Amino acid sequence: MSVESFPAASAAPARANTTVFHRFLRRRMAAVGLALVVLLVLACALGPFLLRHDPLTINMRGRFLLPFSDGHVLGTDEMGRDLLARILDAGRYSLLIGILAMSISVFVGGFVGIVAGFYRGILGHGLMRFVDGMLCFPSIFLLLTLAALTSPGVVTTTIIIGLTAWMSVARLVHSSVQELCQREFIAAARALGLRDWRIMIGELLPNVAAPLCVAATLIVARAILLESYVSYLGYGIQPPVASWGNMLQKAQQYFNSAPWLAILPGLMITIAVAGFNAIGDGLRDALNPRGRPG
Amino acid sequence: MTTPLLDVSDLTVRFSQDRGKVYAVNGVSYSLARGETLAVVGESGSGKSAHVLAMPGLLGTGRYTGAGAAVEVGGSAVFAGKELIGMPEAELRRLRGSRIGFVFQDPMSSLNPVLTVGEQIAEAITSHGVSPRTAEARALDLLDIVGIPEPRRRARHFPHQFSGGMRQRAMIAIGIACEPALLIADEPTTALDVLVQAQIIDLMKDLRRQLGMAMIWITHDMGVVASIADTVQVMYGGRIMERGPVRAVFHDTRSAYTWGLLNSLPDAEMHAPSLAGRRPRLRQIPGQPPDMTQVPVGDPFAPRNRFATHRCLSETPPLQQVADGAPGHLVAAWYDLPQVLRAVAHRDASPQALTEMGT
Amino acid sequence: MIPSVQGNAPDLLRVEGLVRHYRGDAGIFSRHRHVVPAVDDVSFTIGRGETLGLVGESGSGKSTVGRLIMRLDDADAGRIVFDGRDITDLRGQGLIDLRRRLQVVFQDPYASLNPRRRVGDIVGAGLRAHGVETSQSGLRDRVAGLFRRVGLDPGQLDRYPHEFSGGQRQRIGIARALSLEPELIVADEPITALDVSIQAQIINLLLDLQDETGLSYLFIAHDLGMVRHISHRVAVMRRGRIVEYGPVGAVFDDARHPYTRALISAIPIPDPDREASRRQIAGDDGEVASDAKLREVGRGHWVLA
Amino acid sequence: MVRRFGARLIQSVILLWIVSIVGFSLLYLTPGGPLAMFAETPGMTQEDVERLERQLGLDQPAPIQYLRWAGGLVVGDWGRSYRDDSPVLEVIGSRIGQTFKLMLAATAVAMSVGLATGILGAVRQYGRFDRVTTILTMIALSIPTFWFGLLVIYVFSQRLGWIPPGNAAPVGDDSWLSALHHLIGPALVLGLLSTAVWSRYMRSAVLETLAQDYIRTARAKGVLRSRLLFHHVLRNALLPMITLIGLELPSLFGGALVTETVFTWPGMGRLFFDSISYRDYPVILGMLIFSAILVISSNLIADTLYGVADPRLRRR
Repeated sequence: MSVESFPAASAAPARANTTVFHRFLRRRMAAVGLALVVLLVLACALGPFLLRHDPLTINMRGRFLLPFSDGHVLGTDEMGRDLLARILDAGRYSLLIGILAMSISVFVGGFVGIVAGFYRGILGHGLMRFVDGMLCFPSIFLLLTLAALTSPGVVTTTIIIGLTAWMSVARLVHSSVQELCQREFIAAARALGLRDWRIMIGELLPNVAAPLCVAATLIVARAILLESYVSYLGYGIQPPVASWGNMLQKAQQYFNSAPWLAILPGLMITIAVAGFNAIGDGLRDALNPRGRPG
Repeated sequence: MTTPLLDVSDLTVRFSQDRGKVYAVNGVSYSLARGETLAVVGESGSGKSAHVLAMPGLLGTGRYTGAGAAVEVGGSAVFAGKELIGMPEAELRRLRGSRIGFVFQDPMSSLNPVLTVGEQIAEAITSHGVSPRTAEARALDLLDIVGIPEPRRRARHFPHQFSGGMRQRAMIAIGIACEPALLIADEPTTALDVLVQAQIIDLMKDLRRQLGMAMIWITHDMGVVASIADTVQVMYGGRIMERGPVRAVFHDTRSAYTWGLLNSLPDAEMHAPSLAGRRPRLRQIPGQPPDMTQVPVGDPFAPRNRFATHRCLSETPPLQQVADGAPGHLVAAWYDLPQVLRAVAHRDASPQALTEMGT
Repeated sequence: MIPSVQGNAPDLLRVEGLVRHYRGDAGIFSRHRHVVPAVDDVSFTIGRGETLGLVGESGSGKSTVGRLIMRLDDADAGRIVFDGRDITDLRGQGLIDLRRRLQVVFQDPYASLNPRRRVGDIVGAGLRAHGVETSQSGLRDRVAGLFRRVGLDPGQLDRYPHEFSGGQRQRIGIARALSLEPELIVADEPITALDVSIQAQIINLLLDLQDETGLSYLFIAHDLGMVRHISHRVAVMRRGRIVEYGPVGAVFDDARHPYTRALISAIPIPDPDREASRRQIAGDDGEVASDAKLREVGRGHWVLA
Repeated sequence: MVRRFGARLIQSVILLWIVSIVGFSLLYLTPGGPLAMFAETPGMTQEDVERLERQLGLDQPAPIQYLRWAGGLVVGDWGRSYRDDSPVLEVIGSRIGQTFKLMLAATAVAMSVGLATGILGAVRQYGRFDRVTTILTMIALSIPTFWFGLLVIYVFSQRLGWIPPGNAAPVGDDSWLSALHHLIGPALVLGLLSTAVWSRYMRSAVLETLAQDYIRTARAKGVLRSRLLFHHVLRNALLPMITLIGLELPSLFGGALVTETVFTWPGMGRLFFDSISYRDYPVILGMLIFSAILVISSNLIADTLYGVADPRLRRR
């Protein structure tokens, strides 16, 4: 039989020289976002070990110190606590809650999306109608109602945020699974006699991993925002545990006399959220390279 | 000899993209006379579309293109005495649609879904300084010319209300709206079924005769080439492999690639259906299409050509007049195909040996 | 009455009165409207080691027939009998077992391979799922063997589909179909998406495999030249119905249905001289009468009238 | 067209039904239940609580309670507030006007600025304007609305004194000028996020349209650049924007809630906070359902408009 020459076969289009990561780093905003997030995570994780000040030490004689005074780089708050130490400590909770809430969302949303996309009958329709229904409520309404009616704390806040943010993931995964199921490789898998769970895990999951990663980073950003808001209103993280949101709650009162107390935590939220948003955007662009010559 | 309508010399096209450079067209030179129909044949990635669309600036050099790939076009293309490469967009715009018309492959995606067909045809005319009223009347005439019944009613319809064949007729009406000197048709029948394809080919032949326009018809189908072309130009790896009058290229083939293409097609005569016994095989071209991201070296077809010499692999053959061939019959090859084929036939003494040209 | 040629040998596949209708609107929940061709009263047989070519234009329903036989879609009426067993309503384990004997090769070599899996895993997926080969090394050997059979380098098992060209991908698709050693392969436009110079390679490969193993093909295509080359018998479909059906020679050289004749006459011939003398027959646009039946006009040659 | 609308109407009704079940069970399942508030009130005996439970029908099984409540929902009886016993619909009705005013003003800002920047950014993709707007929209999407509101109040009200620090209007002053003056701050704060969303959507819609084959056809016809942009690109790119109005509504509504708390705006947001701190279940539930109805109906309207605007859907 006719066997083609192998040298020619191995000369097939090679495009391994640029990976997704390379394309990602080429987007300047994405690279900056990644740098910001890495920096922030490192600072929050390691900072408290390196700082001289403890975030909880109260010093009533050193209240409302301006930044760069008396060894307090960012000044002190209304109880004389070092603001930098507090911000980094609060960042641990804010970032952790963001990431954990995202994990819940991605798991629930991914599961519902894949199942609903694969089984298009009553099950799929029913699940997606439920998702649509949940999405009709403004998420802040839902979140605050749940937060107000349960006992506040780190765990509940995380779970509640996770459970009110999964619907968008489900919708995204659902539409991408539906599109994948139109493609012939899924028909091929069925024709081979693969069982449903094998198709969902082995064939579909690897293909929705990319959009799922994008969604995950964007949801971390949203979770951080939501947490800050709920805590700001007093329904989220409770003192003495600090989060960027509940730091703002107190600082609001001293806006006129000590504006840095309100400005700095808000800035941290903005930076963290922008960082994750930029990573998400960059990933999306890097994973869908457009502009192939026709 | 009169001046040609289009004179292309050493045209190159490169795409820069995330994955690196694509060497799409690598030095293409030819000329096209007024009223001549040139068929450009090749496979995907041969540069057949890229080189033609690059000349009038439809390959991403303009501002409103949205193409992610950056395009570099080099060389020269003189159309009716004017150099197209490097011409300002405003001037190119005046040429496009008036002196150079276009028909594209997929009439569904090539027509604007939210504008009526009549509007889209009239627009081709108003864009070149004709009043809307005159243009509308002309649009109705054009619909009639391209064989769309009830032009007045159909002009008010949107593209999705047309069938595939009708849409391509509307596309042709746009292409010929200003009676261009050159019509560029980029695979105009590839997306169509064979019966509709036959109708569209007939229509284009009629129009060519009526309007006396030159045509560049890009295709991958040798059958379509045989039915419409005066001149054929076979492209591979961004280069012209062979070029000449249609009969010369089909009956006195000089490029191993052209020869391979023609012989890989099934032939009604070689078939004898039966369940028993070995059925004849097609004469396949071995190997895979070239990788266009590599800097081109030598004859691009050499890796798949069993007649290739060492020279073919390292040195690019120029496109030259075939010594004993018809006037205008050019080939880019270091080997002499008829002689090689004779030698092979003599050695193997049976044409069956040619079945698997590459083994 | 089901048309059949090989009267003596039992048919491997027998399709009787297959019907599939798609609603214009896929239910009140869907925003998408599907205008999908219907299949209307389609019957044919395929013998062992035989190739039946199924030709028609886009929208004729030919690909739907392939999906119905593959049981990737359910028929509204009619019967599909495979090796004497009615598989029309087969479900569960029975359907999974059937997959070993009935395989498919798809049109688009880019969409038919999972872009996130290594080609070796793609080809070995069926073997693993059916427990044919459980050991890792045994599986690898078998997949390597399959690669060699379809003309691929077994050293490339660990690559991803995007590292291959269109023709090579189609070979991978064929290797996957062969992996379970099926008796029938439904080839749904397997060469349509390929370059001309690659099409012949794939056709030759399919012919080689048929000679080696005696498998049967349902070869679905719109390229009449290729169908004529590869098929023993041909069925011509139009608007969901078979209008002509019979041995290749009879259908192509002695076409009786006006649609078949128009179709054959419309193909451009790759030869300027013969092309110049080709006479085109106008196609009929008449509706197919709903009570029209296939009638035998020659030995095994049937025409809708 | 009519069929499409009918189908969408049925879908919306089904969605509403799901929404009512979700909303009801959400509140029903929360720990403590509706009476937790009363149980904590000093002076309330166990008997009092039980009597109240019977009075409000809370001793019935959940499905019965749901059916009663849902039945009332359909006929316009949304229950009574625990606080002052006034009908829920009336309570909501008294506040919704202010919230609508705020949302409308913010949307006007968002659409005009967002669409314009989106179009300009796309037309000159990767140009200086595009780079700057891309960064600005990214920041706008990332700023916590309430914090931005605080900053605006601090800078423009307390430092510069340009705008009032809050509220819709001072008591006794109902001139439209004063109302407008009070609206500027909250409308800008609320509009910022939507502006970014509109800008990004518009940009990507224009970019996608620019990559279409029919744009190449238009260029091949020699169409003037201005006509190409307005006639071909925008006509197509603006179509999907219609549905964005409906899609953006939930986040706009939520944003309004946040903005209102910062600017002490007397709208739904304040009502909501008062209600959750008082555990005023009928009002909370009423507001959840009300917002969902708003979202569903605006999606229905947007979808219908889309069907009218897109010729591919108009006929058939």
